[in-house]
Amino acid sequence: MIQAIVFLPLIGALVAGLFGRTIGHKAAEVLTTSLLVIAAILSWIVFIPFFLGNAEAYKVEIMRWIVTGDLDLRWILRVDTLTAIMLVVVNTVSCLVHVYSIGYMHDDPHRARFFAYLSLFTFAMLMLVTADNFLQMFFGWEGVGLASYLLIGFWYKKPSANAAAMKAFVVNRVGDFGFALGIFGTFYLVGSLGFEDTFAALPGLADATIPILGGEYHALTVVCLLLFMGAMGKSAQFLLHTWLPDAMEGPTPVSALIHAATMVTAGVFLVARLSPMFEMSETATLVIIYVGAITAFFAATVGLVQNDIKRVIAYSTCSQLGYMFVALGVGAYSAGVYHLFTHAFFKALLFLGAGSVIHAMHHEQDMRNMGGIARKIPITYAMMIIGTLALTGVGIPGTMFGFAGFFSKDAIIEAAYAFGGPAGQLAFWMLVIAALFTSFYSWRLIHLTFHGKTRADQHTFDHAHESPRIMLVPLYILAAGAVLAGVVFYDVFFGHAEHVEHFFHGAVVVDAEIIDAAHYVPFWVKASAAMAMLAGFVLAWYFYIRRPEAPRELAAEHPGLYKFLLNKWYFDEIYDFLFVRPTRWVGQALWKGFDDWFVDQMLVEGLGRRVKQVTTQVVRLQSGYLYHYAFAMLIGVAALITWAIAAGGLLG
Amino acid sequence: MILTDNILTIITFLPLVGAFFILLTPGQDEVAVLNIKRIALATTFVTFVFALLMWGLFDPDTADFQFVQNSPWMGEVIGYRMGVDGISVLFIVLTGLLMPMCILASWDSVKHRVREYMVLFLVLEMLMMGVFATLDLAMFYVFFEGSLIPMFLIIGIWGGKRRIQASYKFFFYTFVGSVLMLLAIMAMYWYAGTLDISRLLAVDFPESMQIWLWLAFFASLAVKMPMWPLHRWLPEAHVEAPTAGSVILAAILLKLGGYGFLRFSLPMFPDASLMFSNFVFVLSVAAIVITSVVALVQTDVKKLIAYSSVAHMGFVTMGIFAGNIYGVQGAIFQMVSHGIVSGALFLSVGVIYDRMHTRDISAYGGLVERMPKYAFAFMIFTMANVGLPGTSGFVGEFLTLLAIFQVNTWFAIVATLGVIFSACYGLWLYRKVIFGALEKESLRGILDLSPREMLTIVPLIVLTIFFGFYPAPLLDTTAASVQALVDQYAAATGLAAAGQ
Amino acid sequence: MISEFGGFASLAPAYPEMLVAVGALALLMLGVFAKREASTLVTGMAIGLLAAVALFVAFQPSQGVLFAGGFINDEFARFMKTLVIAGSVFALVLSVSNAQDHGLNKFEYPVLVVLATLGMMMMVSANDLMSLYVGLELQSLALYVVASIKRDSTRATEAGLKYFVLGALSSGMLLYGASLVYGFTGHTQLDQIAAAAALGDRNIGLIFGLVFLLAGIAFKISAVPFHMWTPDVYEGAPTPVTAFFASAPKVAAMALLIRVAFEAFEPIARDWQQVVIFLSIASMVLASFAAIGQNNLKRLMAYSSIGHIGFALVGLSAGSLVGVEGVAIYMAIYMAMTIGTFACILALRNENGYVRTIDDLAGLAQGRPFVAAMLAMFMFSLVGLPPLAGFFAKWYVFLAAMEAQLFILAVIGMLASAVSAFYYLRVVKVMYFDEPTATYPVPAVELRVVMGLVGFLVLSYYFTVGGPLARLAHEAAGSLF
Amino acid sequence: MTSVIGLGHFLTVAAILFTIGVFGIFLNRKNIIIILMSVELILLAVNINLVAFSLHLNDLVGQVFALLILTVAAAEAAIGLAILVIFFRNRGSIAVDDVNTMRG
Amino acid sequence: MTLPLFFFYLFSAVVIASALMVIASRNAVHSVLFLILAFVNAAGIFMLAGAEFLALILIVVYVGAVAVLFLFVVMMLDVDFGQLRRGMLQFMPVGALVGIVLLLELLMVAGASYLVPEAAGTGALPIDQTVDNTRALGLVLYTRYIYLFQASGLILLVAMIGAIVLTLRHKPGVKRQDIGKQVARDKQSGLEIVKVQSGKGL
Repeated sequence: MIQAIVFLPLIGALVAGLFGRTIGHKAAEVLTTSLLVIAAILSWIVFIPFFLGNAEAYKVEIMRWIVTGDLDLRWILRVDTLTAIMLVVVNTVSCLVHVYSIGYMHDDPHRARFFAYLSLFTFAMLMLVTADNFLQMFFGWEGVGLASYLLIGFWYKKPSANAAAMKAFVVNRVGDFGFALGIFGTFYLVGSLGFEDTFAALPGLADATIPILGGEYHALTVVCLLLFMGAMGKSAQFLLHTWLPDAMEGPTPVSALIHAATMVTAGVFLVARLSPMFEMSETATLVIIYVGAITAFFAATVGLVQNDIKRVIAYSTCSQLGYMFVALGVGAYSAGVYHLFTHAFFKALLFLGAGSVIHAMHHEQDMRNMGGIARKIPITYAMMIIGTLALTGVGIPGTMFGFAGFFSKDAIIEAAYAFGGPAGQLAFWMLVIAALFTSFYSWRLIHLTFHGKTRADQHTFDHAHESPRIMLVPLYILAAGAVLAGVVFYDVFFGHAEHVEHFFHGAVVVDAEIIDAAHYVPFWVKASAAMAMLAGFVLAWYFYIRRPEAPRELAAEHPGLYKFLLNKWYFDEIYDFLFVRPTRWVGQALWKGFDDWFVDQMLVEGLGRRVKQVTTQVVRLQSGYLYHYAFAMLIGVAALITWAIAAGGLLG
Repeated sequence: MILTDNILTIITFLPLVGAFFILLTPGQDEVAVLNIKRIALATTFVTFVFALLMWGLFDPDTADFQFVQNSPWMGEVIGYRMGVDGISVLFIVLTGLLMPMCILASWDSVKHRVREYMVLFLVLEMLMMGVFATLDLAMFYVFFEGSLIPMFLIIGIWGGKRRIQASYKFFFYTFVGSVLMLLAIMAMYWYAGTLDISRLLAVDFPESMQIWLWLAFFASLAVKMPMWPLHRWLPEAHVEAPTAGSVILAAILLKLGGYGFLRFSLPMFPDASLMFSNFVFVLSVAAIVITSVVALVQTDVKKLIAYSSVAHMGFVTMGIFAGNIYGVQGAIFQMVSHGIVSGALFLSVGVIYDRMHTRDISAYGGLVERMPKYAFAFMIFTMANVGLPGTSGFVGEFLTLLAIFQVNTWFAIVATLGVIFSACYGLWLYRKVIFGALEKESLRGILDLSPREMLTIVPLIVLTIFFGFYPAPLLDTTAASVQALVDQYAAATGLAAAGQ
Repeated sequence: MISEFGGFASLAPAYPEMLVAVGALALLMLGVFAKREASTLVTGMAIGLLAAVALFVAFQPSQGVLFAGGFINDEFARFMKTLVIAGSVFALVLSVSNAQDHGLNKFEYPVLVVLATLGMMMMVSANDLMSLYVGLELQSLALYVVASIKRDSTRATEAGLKYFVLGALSSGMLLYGASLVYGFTGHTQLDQIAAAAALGDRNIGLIFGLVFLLAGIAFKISAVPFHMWTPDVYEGAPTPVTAFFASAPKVAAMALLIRVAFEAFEPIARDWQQVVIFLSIASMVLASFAAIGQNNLKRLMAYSSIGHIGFALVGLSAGSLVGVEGVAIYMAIYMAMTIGTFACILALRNENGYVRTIDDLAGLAQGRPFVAAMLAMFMFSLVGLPPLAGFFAKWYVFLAAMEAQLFILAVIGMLASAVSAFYYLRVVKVMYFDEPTATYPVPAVELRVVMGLVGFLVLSYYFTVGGPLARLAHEAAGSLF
Repeated sequence: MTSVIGLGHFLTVAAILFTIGVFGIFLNRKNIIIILMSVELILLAVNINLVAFSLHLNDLVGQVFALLILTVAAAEAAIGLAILVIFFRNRGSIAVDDVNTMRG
Repeated sequence: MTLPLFFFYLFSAVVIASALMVIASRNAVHSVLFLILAFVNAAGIFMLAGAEFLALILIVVYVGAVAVLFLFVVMMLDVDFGQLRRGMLQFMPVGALVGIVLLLELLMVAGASYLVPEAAGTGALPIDQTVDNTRALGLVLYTRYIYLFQASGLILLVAMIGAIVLTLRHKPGVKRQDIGKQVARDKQSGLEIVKVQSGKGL
């Protein structure tokens, strides 16, 4: 069964990709989508026993991969609770996105290719989540990167899409650089790359050190940080986040699938999967907390002022991923996974809803050119509202009433508070502020898009229309998820520690202490998120409904801050200045300066010139004059005799 | 059995038979030219079949030399000795594989002096086969150095505008380096009393001698690899050579250097190898980083790929001198994989060069519009070049990096930076050539891959992917020999053998 | 004294020389008394005579010392003589076509070549300073004449004059050296010189004699700095004559040098090794650099021969059996390559005359592919690239140098050979990479045969002659130790 | 037989003659005829050497050698002068300075 | 000073002086004449060394043939020697340096002249005092040295061939005697009878 889940998408991808032209677009769409539907259903079939707590983790070996020396890497599909959760998330969202895309990409001349890419992505993601060793995970890791690259650059004629695709791949590669080193480090320490071998070896490595960059450091800290670097890249965490907003150049379903629900959560998955390892290093977990908190905060600030509907959601994603990492960092792995799980639904919903809006507005993405279309597309509007409610975490604190985001997000905030210490405190406040911002920009999005007077040109506005059913059905399903995913699964993810432990069954570390502590935080902590959410809502209402001119005034009052936020803290510019330009400059210098000038002209051609000079001199000796020749002979004989005397030591 | 006893001789000298028949083919007209091409193709193909057959008969469980022929000849010094072990067998198969593709790639693009062209290629094949098949050190040199002649002519006659400088540069870089190796070979003969490689492997050279021998071999092999900063001949040679020439250069000739390191430097001069390993690492890492950065700013398709070859060879040298089984296995794998991938890349460049007659990156753009099959193939090879898992390019890179990490984390970290740069230049090239809008008028009529081109490229795609997912056939073939090599190295240098 | 003469049969080791001498006289008579058109006939007969003698030498078993120690025939002499005669035969063959152009349509030419060959055979077999001198002079005088035999040509006579004057000077030096050697050892016979030299300490007079003697011989093999005549003479002399100069006399003089060095001066080997190393390095380096500046093919070949002598001397410097073996093989291969190259040059003749400069060869590969292929192969072989014969030549001499631990010499030699590749490649480059400028008609059949034969041997050296030649050279060298 | 005249005397004379011969080549670089005569002087020096050694070694070989040299030198002179004559015919001069149509 | 020594010095002085004049005189004819003088004196030195035959041969062959040949060529070529001597001293310094170095080194040999003691007196061909010099040479020349003798003959032959092939010209307008032709002449070919009509010319 697990083989079917993993390889059905691959089959779909291969058929659609290689023979898409032969079998036609329709067939390609239908084939890939139906295969995904089967896979999704199978995933749930796999998941439910785990949910019910009566399934054991198991592994299926496909074939050998890199086997040499002690290195024994095989293609193995590993199924445990964490995997099962991910299978469900990935396949459900993927299958819905497939369905949705049938409608969304209806007019595109390269649909078959698109579906091939989607399925290929799904396959890679599944390989990632079913990995039994680091390298297979790395395979999936890079595989989703490739698929992401292809999908972002799907509209290859747009230079911006190409640039964004490349940026995504390269920035991810920066993360992978760390990931790869982490793998090497693990192998250095453990001598194996299997997860189980690694975990088994951990106790002996608690005090191990690793020589790196000239010093000896705590081995597991180093390795965990390196691995986390990979996670940062893939999950668009602070410093390596720049690719994610640009990735919105891709078709919207792609954003929903890859850049919201699945791929970007791979980093979270990685840390969760390796939770026993991260548990061994306090430094690493602290770093994760800080990075996560800063990301949550930073992305939320940037999200406040973005005008592109998808970019807002993208920054939101970035921010939410920060939440998840905080959860992981404080040791509440299950909470992180929980948020991952719920986030997948509502964020996919938001993206697909946004897609529906864009579809309705004839591919207009700038919210400044929207407004007041709630009546035109009521279903989409409703769905977006549900998504927003879930994202902002609407719910009643202390009770079991609330949207999906309410449970998972609160769990994280509580866990952060419970973790305590400077890191916990900082994270807690950052997350609360981020929750405020989240609420603000989410409602800002709703207001700008749907409410008020329209700013769209009349033609577009008039022709705005609800999406076809094939696009709406996925929205319904996701909306259901956005509403229910929180409450239904609260117990297994963040209920009683025993339940959680039972559910995960060792797939991730379940720290009962922190879960319990989180459950017993003061009420104001529990309510803080809700308060922040409410405050954000009110602010948004004030700024965009009550006094629509207020934002402009505020921006005019603080132009520096506004520009700073609008330009995303100037990260792109800084990176361009710090890395891109110097690299190109160094490249030019090395090429023209070292290779062409120094090696070629100075050394090689210089040698050639010197040879020519010597030749000229030597040839001049051959003057054609007989007596010169005789001189040469006589001088030669005299020299030889002199040398014979000297060398023979006859005189001394 | 006559076949197994002589199979290496057959593989090595079969191309000469083909060359002989080509010389005998009368006439200069089209029929004759077609016949010449057919003979060349048939010869290389049959050679490949024999190479495959040999691989099939090869026993991967032993580290001994197989299919050995050993007869004294030319006095007592130089003998006729043939044999392969796990380290060399794959290169023979690789050579056999790529030659028919080269012939096919030249089918239409080479229009004048076809007879000479085909003869030179067959001679080249013979020499390359000989390098890997011979077990006599002097004959190794003979084949190694002999390959200069046909390659010099191929670049010089059928090359591009600056072909003469390129051919000269190719020749002199390689020649100057290798003459020192020749002297080292002689010195080894006087010390060991034999040139039989299988016996030399057991000789324990004194350490002071090892240093000189190692340096002399290094002078030759490092140029051939090429290692930074001795790489300057490569971009020019690649750029100017005809497509098939570039393919052979990148896919096989560069591997002679790595093969030499594996065959001689590591096992025969272990102390010196250990002593110089940091030096090699520095150069390798420099190659990986520096040439990658240089590749980033290239404006010529072939030059970019050529620079990337230098970077990839950096992984090979690094892996070899890491001296553990992962490094050596990875290096061999990387060489084979790079043979397939870079060969394929040059074939791909040849495809568009044949159509547009320019290698300027800026002359292209949006090819995917007109050439989807081509775009697909190019994507696969680019990704393999970038080292994406699931392609053969990944396995070698991974193993060599894994190996170097065991030895020295500094080098490992800097070398791993290479994966970032390779992504940069690889994707940049792809974006400029394949993606974008098809704006250039000249490109509007460009045609997608012809069936003949498909015939050359599809097998390489299949192999690239296949070995990416299932490298076992290659790794298993080499395992026993590499294990023996690594054990010997560890024993000689007193290192704990990693990966035991 | 008469009793030393043990009947005609006892002269068996010298039969080849006697045959050549008598044959030369007969050819001379034939030429004088025949009517017109005698030159071709005499040339043909000379070729036949020499070829027969070559076979005779190659297969004659009788060895020994004759004429009161003045003449020796051993394995070494046989090997070298075979080479020398073969060189003369090929040189004569090359002169057949278009003899008119070269002023070689005189019957005296083959006769002089035969006499020069006789002189060379005497050099190879010389076992006494006197017979050495006589052989050398017999050869030299004939060569002086042959060099300027195209007497209406300014260049040829200038070449002859330069050759003669410098040759006479070198003879003077050689004789001065010989007189000192004689005076300080009391003997002129090589083995007795060695015996005497072994008795005393290193004697300054003896060493002076040695140096002068070596200088005289160095002139004949055109080692730097006694090489200055070579480029001019090669350029000025008619091309077939140049081919002759570049082949057989070099071998004979080298044989002479080896014999003198090993038979007479073995006890003071270190002293002559120094000199030989000096000559070797100077020749290799100077020739490599000077040749780069050449555009004239014959001058190029002159520098090439200087350089190759330098390489051959590397083997001699080793002062060992392997070294001598290497030199023997080197000379054989060198001669083959030279003959082949000159055959190619002679094959290229059109209405404007013979090919003179390298530039005249432009695009030859398209007009005359066979000639171009052969010439290219000889060039690669002269570079010393495997698997061609030239590589194996270098292999043996450098092998010897490495055994003798002459590392610096070996490295310099190798680098010089890398530099030398520059000018050989230029010929290939012009032929193959450039566009054709001139057309050449089909060359004469004998030239094609020579090219093909030599080309085949050069190409297939490893598989055909390599083994037997190595064995013969080993035996030849062995007879000196 | 021991001579009253020491070997050194002879050798000194020969050495001086040899040097004069060599020097003559430098001094008369333009005149080939005198260069040829200088070569004859060198040969004379050699002959004096040989005869002196013959005397002091009480060995006839030196004289035989000298005899040979005389013979050969005569032949050599004949050839040399013949070449000189044809050279003169072609060029109308024997100045060595002119002998440089080939160089480099 | 004994008489032989005196004569030795005399001859030596004249030889060296005339050798100097050979290379230094302005006129080539003078040089040849000085060369002859040098040879004659060298013959004297040979006499003193007991090599009478060589001495006489030197005079006969060298003075009688070689030197005359030189003289003949010098006269025949009619060269402007004055012009040839210009710039004569240009290379004096280098020449002098090399010459002096060479001379010093050669004198070192003469000064250090001692024979390998063991070698002395064991020559291949000890001089028999009872046989006069010419006879002694004659005894070995055709027996022991027959090889060299014959080879010398060949050398002379080469010189002859060479001189002829290089210099002999069959100029068209020059009448030569051809004995065979003269003998073969008969009246048919040599005589033509022409009937001459009277009163008319031919």
